Amino acid sequence: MEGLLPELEVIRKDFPILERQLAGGFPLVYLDSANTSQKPQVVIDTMVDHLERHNANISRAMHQLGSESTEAFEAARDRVAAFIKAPSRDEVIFTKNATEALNMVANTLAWATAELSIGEGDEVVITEMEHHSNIVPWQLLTERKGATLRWFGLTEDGRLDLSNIDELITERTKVVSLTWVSNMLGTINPVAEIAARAHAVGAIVVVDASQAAPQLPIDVVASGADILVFTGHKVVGPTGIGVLWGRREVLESLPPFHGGGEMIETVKMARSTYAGIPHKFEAGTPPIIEAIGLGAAVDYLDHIGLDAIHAHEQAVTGYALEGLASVPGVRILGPLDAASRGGAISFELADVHPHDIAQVLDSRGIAVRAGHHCAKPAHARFGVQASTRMSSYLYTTPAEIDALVESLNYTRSYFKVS
Amino acid sequence: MEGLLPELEVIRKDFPILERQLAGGFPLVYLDSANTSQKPQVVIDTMVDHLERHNANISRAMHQLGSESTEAFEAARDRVAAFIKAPSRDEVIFTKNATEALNMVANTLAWATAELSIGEGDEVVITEMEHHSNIVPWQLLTERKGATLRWFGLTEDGRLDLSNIDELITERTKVVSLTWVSNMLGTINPVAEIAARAHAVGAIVVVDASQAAPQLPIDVVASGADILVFTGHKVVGPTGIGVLWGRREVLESLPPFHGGGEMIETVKMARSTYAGIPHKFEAGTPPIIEAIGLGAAVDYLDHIGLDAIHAHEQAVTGYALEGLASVPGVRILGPLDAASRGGAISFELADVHPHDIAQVLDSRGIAVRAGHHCAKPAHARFGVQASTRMSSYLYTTPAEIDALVESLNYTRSYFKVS
Amino acid sequence: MDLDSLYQEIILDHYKHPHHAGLRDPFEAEVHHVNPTCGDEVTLRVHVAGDKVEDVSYDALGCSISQASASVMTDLLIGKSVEEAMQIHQTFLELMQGKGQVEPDEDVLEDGIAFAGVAKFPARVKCALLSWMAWKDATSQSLRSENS
Amino acid sequence: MDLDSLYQEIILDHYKHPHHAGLRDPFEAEVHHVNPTCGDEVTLRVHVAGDKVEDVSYDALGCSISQASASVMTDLLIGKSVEEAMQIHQTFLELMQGKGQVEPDEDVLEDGIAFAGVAKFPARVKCALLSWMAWKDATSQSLRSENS
Ligand SMILES: Cc1ncc(COP(=O)(O)O)c(C=O)c1O
Ligand SMILES: Cc1ncc(COP(=O)(O)O)c(C=O)c1O
Repeated sequence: MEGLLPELEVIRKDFPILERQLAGGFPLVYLDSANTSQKPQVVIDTMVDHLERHNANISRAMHQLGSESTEAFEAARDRVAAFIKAPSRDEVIFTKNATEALNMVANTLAWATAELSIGEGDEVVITEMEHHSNIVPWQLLTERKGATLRWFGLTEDGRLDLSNIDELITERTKVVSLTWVSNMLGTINPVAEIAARAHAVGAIVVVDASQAAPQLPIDVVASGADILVFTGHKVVGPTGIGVLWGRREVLESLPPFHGGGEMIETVKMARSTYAGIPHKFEAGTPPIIEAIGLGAAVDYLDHIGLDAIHAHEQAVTGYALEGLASVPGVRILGPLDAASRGGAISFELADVHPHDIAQVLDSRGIAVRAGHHCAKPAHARFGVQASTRMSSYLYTTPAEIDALVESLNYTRSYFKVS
Repeated sequence: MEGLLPELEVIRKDFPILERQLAGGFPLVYLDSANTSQKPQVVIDTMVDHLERHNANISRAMHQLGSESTEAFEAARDRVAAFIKAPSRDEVIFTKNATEALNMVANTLAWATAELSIGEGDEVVITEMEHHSNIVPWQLLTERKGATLRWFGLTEDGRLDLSNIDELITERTKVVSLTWVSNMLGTINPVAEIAARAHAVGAIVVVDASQAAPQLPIDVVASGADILVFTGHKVVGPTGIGVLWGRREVLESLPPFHGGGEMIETVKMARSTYAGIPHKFEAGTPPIIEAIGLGAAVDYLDHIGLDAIHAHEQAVTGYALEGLASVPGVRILGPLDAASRGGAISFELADVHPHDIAQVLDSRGIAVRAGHHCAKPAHARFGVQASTRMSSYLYTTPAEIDALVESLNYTRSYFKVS
Repeated sequence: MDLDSLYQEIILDHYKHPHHAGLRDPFEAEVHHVNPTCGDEVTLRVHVAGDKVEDVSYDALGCSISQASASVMTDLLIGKSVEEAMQIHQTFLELMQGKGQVEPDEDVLEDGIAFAGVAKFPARVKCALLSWMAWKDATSQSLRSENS
Repeated sequence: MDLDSLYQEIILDHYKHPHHAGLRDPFEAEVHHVNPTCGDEVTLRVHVAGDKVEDVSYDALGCSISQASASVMTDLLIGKSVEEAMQIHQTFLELMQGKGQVEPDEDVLEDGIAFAGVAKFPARVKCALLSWMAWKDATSQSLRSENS
């Protein structure tokens, strides 16, 4: 099959969990990577080595372990900066996950003054295909500040409906926040194009790259984003770590987020002054081991090459779309051509509920997700309450897709669907 | 020496980093545990096992790995609940660290309504010995809401000056937030007593147990706290994880913190409803591996016993206080009797700057902290700009204290102090 | 993974042909419960007269387990005294939370014993309990409003 | 850890007997810089006349490295043209950021070459640079206000 990673079997050996046998002796077929990715040995080993030999708190510690820890942590920042082509390492802020990063933006905007302040008459624009983590923070912000939340609708085939963009993005718009790749529909959105429209009216653009970062080469400047976020555990890194990149001018005009150690310049009881970026936004002991693990993770991906990973994802996705279409009663939600989508495919199977599908698949070792995938509004848009989602990644083989398709047919017969 | 852990040599074997050789062939003498603690093998192994065999996202995943991951994560919540004697596991919320936990309280109070709302005329009371992470969030809150920040001063010997408690804690007081054990002075504060006074005027009490949790048996109810926080990396757990415990009624009356996946009941584009505690405060993919590591960490501590650990710390601290007193020119900041303090000892050495002390100690393998230890106001109170801090933990031996004392004498001669 | 122990014939029958489905009048309380993790929903009404569960009606969206559970529940509870119904609720709860170690009592649970297998699938226990929790909530509300 | 390469005699001399210490008039700009991680502080004033660094005066709180560095800096910069001073600043910066790989030029840095050893101690580089950064900041401010 064209586009597959040439060394696929070697790559699979990097992921210890892929050797896992599940109940009934079934080998693991992990098709839930949009939920969280598996971790290569090098990421695990890097974290263990740090814990066993170099562990210390950073910045503040002057001793040898402290220097080693600080250097490893800051080297991770350099690696992440390179991964997303950030113009400056200082623009890379470590967060807990993508959710915290998005909330950091919404929360600091709530207290921002001058240019960035948001109030009555101002509008925030999102889309109907956002993950809850890119909806709820904006609901909270607009509710609390008396501003208005608006959103792009979706077309029948699961793309953004841009037909009313002139009505949506106006001089009232202060923020446009949208996902680069949908975690439910798979759709890849034209972020640069929308960003240009937003910038024309003076709005800032927040891009949720949680599903893009694992799959597409990212160039933050070319993306048009003012702020771009992603989460570590979906890019073969650990949990507990996410990234917020922001243009220096935007980050410098936002007030601090959390107050505490490391984000200060000086503290008196009556008032404090704050450090420059990135530290201003990294209060407290950061996720040190996690950042170091993330550094190893993005290095791993860069080493294989995001172009090659993207090609692999497209090949597997194309093959899966074909395979799913061969199962009677399957309806795919989202674009049908692999070229314009990421590797998450949500679908319905007539007369079987997604939980029941997932359960039968699980009994055969196949891990998929069933439910609303934290995208209830997008499900509501298509009149479905829940769906089944398979999501591949760089370790996924065509044989695993075959197993999925075969098991979906088995599911139909198990539930006696005619 | 009385009070030392009987199996000290066995315990030290649990910590791989203690075998580390530093530059010049010196063995590591780690006296920076108040900054971050070292990790036993069992914590590291638990995390690795999860990453290599069970990794999956939680709650949302219906497959076997998902169930294993969810069970391990929720079991960690049970362990933490037992560790602090929480009346209900639902009252235990996982955060990124203590700093995030404290900011979560200050931030949700900023948007709270009814009883808990804070505005002009209201007061928040802290103390002059707080870590910056328990100062800056309250400065931000009171500034933003037009409320007033007040604080307890300190006595000459480094205790809270409670002489004006009646003036400080009044019917205007909405929140009293204080540290249980000072990270700089070592002082153990009478939290239950102060909590009783705060409750008498209807204020809520926030206890920063970041330095208490590693050293003292904790019973959240007996502590008198309404909210109590601590950080994972100081209790032999990983970075990237902290704990906020809150009384159910308080947590239920606070608005949600971050918006996103897992904290919702249902989401529509126009508005959302939220899940019950603890999920309401855990938006997004939580630090899964980190929570699981923390579970193993508190189990490890519980297995040794917090009473035994506390006795060990007191024995080592007493020995260290004596040893330090024997070095000419040493001035200890904080209480001088081991019984009323934790295991962090900050001191000055006449005519040598703390950085230079730390540097000489480091050249002999001894890791201490030099600077303001994120407690600038407490330093200012004692007229010092920086100090040197040694902090012991359950793996610290009297021989390590001897090495410190000897090296301080060497430092004096190196800098030709007469 | 013994699928058949989960998907007993009784369960699949109730799923395909649910009893007492639909929302009916009269009722004293109506609740809407959601399983936040998967999105399963149930709207449920109770009609309590004196001490008796006169009717339980519902509109459920969800998987076979959650739908069959609602159906079985209405069979069990309608016509019982509130006290008996609460007792049955408790027995079902214990079965579900028993991790597969609790022996179901057919005299009390009737078709409900088919859910014994569900207790071995932790991720599905919430599905089986959704409508039962909704019923308890609605019944408490109806009793509270009666007493006030 | 070669302590002696860090704590050269020259450094300890400047530490014990700092040159040009104290805050003096006249000055065009005063800045206060802090090393947030350790708390070292310096208040620094510059007096620039025409193109010349007429005076640099300071009040510094901090370790031997940071204090000695301020002392050495004033020796090097006072009396130079702003352009020359900036050039020296750049040379010192390169030495400090060179991780111990840069060979110091005694003709340019004079006593400053004693800091070559500091470059091998990443945690101490900030100490050595504190007053230099403050000087650059203050000088830029004075030039800006002159041009406006
Ligand atoms: C008393 C006290 N409070 C709060 C903190 C903050 O903990 P963290 O940096 O893990 O958020 C610390 C440690 O740094 C501390 O010692
Ligand atoms: C598009 C998108 N945005 C945001 C998130 C939230 O990521 P996290 O849960 O790691 O914060 C996810 C994944 O869950 C996602 O797929």
